[in-house]
Amino acid sequence: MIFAPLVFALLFIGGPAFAGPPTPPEGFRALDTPNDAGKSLSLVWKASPSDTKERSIQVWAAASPQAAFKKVAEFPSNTRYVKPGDFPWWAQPAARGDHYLKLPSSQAFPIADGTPYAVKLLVREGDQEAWSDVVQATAAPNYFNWAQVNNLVFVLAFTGVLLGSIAAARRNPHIRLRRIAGLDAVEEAIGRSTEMGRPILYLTGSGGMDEVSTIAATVILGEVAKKVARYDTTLKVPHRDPIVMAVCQEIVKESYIEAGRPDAFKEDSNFFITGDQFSYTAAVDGIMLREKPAANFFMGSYFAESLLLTETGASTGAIQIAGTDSDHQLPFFVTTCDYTLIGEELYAASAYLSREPVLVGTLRGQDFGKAFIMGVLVLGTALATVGAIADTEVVSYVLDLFKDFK
Amino acid sequence: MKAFARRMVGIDRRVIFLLIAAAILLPMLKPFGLPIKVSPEVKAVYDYIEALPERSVFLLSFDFDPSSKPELEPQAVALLRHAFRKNLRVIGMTHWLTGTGLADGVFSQVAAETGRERGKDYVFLGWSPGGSALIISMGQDLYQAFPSDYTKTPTRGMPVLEGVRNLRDVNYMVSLAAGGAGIEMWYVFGKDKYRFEMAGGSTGVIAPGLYPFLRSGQINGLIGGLQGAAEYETLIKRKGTATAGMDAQSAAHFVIIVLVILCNVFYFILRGEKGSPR
Amino acid sequence: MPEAMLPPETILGAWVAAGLTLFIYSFLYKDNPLFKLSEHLYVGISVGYSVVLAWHTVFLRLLWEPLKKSIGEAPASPDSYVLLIPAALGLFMLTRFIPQVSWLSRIAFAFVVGFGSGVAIPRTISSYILKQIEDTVNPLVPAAGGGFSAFMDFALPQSGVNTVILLIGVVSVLFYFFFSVEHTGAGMVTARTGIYFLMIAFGAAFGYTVMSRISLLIGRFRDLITFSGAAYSYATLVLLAVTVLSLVGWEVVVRRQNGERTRE
Amino acid sequence: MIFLKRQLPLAITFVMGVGFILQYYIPHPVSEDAITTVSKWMQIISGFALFLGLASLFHVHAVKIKRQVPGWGYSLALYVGMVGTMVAGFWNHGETMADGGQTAFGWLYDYTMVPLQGTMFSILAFFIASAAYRAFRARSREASVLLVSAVVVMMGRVPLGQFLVPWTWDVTQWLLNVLNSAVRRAILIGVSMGAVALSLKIILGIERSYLGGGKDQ
Repeated sequence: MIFAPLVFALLFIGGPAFAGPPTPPEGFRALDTPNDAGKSLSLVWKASPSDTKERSIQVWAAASPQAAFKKVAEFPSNTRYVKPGDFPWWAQPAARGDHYLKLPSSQAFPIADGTPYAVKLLVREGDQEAWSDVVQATAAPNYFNWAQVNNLVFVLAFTGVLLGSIAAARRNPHIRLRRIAGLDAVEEAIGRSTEMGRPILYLTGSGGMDEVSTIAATVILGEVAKKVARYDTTLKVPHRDPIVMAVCQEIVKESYIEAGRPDAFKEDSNFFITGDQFSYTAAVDGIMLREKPAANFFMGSYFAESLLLTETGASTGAIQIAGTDSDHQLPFFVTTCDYTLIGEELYAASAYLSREPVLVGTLRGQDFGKAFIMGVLVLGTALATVGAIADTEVVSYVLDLFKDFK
Repeated sequence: MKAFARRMVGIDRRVIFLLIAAAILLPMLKPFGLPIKVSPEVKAVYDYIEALPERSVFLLSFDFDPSSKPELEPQAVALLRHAFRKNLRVIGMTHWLTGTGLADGVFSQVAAETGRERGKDYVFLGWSPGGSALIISMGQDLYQAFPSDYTKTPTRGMPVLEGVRNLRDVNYMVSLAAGGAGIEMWYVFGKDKYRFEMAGGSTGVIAPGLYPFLRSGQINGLIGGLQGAAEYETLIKRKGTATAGMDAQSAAHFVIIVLVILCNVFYFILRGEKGSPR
Repeated sequence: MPEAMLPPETILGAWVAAGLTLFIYSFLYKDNPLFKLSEHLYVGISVGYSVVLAWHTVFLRLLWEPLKKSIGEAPASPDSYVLLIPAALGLFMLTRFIPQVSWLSRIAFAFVVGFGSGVAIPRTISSYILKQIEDTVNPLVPAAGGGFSAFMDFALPQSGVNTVILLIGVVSVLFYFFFSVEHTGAGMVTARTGIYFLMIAFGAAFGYTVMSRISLLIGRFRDLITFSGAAYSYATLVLLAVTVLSLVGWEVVVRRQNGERTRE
Repeated sequence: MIFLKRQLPLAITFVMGVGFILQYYIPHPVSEDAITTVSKWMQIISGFALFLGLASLFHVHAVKIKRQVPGWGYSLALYVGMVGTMVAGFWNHGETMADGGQTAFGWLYDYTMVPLQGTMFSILAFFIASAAYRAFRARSREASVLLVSAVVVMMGRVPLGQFLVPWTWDVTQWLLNVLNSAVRRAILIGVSMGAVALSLKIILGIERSYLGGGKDQ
């Protein structure tokens, strides 16, 4: 690895001056392709200053050194180098700048796991040629892909951070979180509905309970329901998913109990309309036009129905508060609603309002993650720039850690 | 002045609906044919297909349904015309149940017009559930994921699929997507692991969200909306429905731009007033 | 008529399609029975279509036929019956609606959600986090050289100046979504930058979406124009008249009813 | 019983989750086979899941018809559409084309489903215009930025705009490739982290609302 720059240097010093007759490639070896499912071999050999477009390399393979060899590949000798970015430094089958060829099993030359195969190279220019030694290797499936170990480290590290911050939040759920602009409006909207004696409409979006945005929407619904119970206003929650409805029913009921108004809870404040996008939208639009809710909440994930809902809502003069991570619909919410929680603000709002340790902890964990990524982006760019100016590969020891390898 | 502005701000939205309908209808009845400029992201898809050798395997996934037909069908038709002209082997499929009939129709129509045969030059596999699980399944063994094609012909032994075992044997793939189950899923569960080159065609709604993937090379090209389809039609030098629609598109955009400007003019007139509209 | 006569089912189809399209557009006037009728028909038909295709694809092609084949070939081998596991899990899912045994559906959900979560985690990190970091971290000096003018090339997405803008954008928007610190001082400047970036992107998305929606309308109008031709016996024009008249009739009836109610 | 209802689902989620996280890093054929088999199972299970939504729809409208609530006639129309399509579909064995001609099922698809779905979405074109007129105001600096960027893209993406104001084309390309990419990327990173966190919580049994509410949880 350390002599990788050296090889490059040699390449440049060399040039066409060396163009003699073909010589066998140096350092030629065959090995099982690392980090794969088997049935493939890898060939490695040193770069030579005399590699040119005119000089070609042929790969010959056989089931054993004695058996008849078969030509399986041919290419110009100045191709198939290991380039930066091909392999991470911790799992390189060959040094950067060396030649590397993956020989997969094919119909022309099938490779089975567990049996040794013999391979040799032929270097050829015009009618002159030179053979390499015969090398042998056995293909085998691997149990771990080392090139992706950084990915696994991220999973483990993030799990640790997440569990740590949830535990911290359990001890102290009142960690400082920044103010979120749209949230003050929630109280205002509920107050206004009470004054006007009109209901509040709350939608939880189109997603199922396995989406972050839906979970956040149900948590916020719980907080809204508490306030609604205290103010004694009507709450209407039309649903698209029976499971989400079942969850919301529980949540609203608990909120009423917590607010000390179990008597005011109505089972039918949560009701199912249909799973179909546009039937649902038309039905909700109908509710908006007939009952003229004073406040409309749109939380969760949305698709094309967003604008149909918010435009109708705006025409009835309701205060509209939206929160979604569906980035493709955000422009419409931002333009047609009074307040919009953008992307992760929705998750944050659910933690902020409920102070549920799991949610607060998760938010904190994600913040750590983001801070880390911001650091990587800024420092990484600085390092990459230094590397480019100083023309050194050393920076790749750090940068490779944050790359995606296969 | 202010009274007028107030009246205009509160105008019945049905007037606006009529304006839009007129802006689309008139140019469709009497087109003016403006030239179409080709963007690099569309050119990239064209160039890649152009460079593929004959009988390469091209997978086209129809990840949309009739609700996005006007935008994505012209893209599909243009891509298929190009692929058939280049004599590629085309595999079609869909992740969207309700788009199945539509996709099959497009295949039959373009194949008939270019004289390509089902089973020999192309196959339409139809729909199968599972989304990402389906892609993984196809990546391992195509014949397990789709034992038979849309016409219930067994897929094993079809001439068009000769030498194709799984997604690794696909040379190029394009996902025409209208949302969720589409380009990103194909990248994450397909290309990422089975290493084929891919591009995306999408509705205008999701196109902006795909630019980060374009930049990072996760997709090598992007055809966005009707404009993208029109660009592709320009590249293959065969005008179709997309090019024909662009005049109406232009007119409607201009009506909306004028509306936005008017809205702001009225807003500024009324701004100082008390109780001005929110 | 210069062109050949169209088959009767095509003409009928054109009438049905044009009628349903116009009925749905009547919603733009206001919510009305014609719209409701076609909207409910739409839901019914799409559900029916899904049922038919799901039956043929899932039950016949993926489940029934492979099971029949494997059991027919090796009735004694337990491997032949392995597909009964997903079939059972699928049935468990449907117990959701039978309160006594609805807990069985949890097992199916656990299976599906567990698989989904497990599969998604490493792939999300790879494609949406690492790959995105990789493409954002670029040297600010262009690799190919070219000096200051190459650095300032706005048209080239990978040029130095665009790398800097991209980096500022990503970092400031990420900072905006950072909740552990209050946005004051330098934080406020960064967060404000993030908001501006967000607004520009939303604007671009809005513009792009306008394009998308207008295209759909063009598609529908194209069909309506085709169906208004003589070959389709002027379906669109006739049905347009029918729709408008029905709406007028409906308005009159509704107004009269309302009038009676107020008098009572 | 409590174990079956409460612990077993959580145990299954944990085992499946951890197993398929690790699967990603294991290139061995055994691991590949595992994911192939289970993906195929998922295909089948998700086919059943489709019926979950249908069943609730069936139920809602059946109740409406039985009780003859106002507008029950529409529910009847829904049933007619559904049953008609199913009869045609099963009669034609799910084929839209047969013997080179269109089947009744194919006809229903082409002349009812396609126009209905397309029309539903195209209504949005009208709404987007009225939203633009009513809501696109330069109320604040942020709103003005949004407005200008939207107008530029609307111009730059159509031939007439490119013709009248040629620079909008280049600016649109730049906006999409650079500014828009930056924002999308940041949102993507943030939201992905949220998704990974949720998946981890689901696997570890911290988050269990996806199993549905109910007293026995």
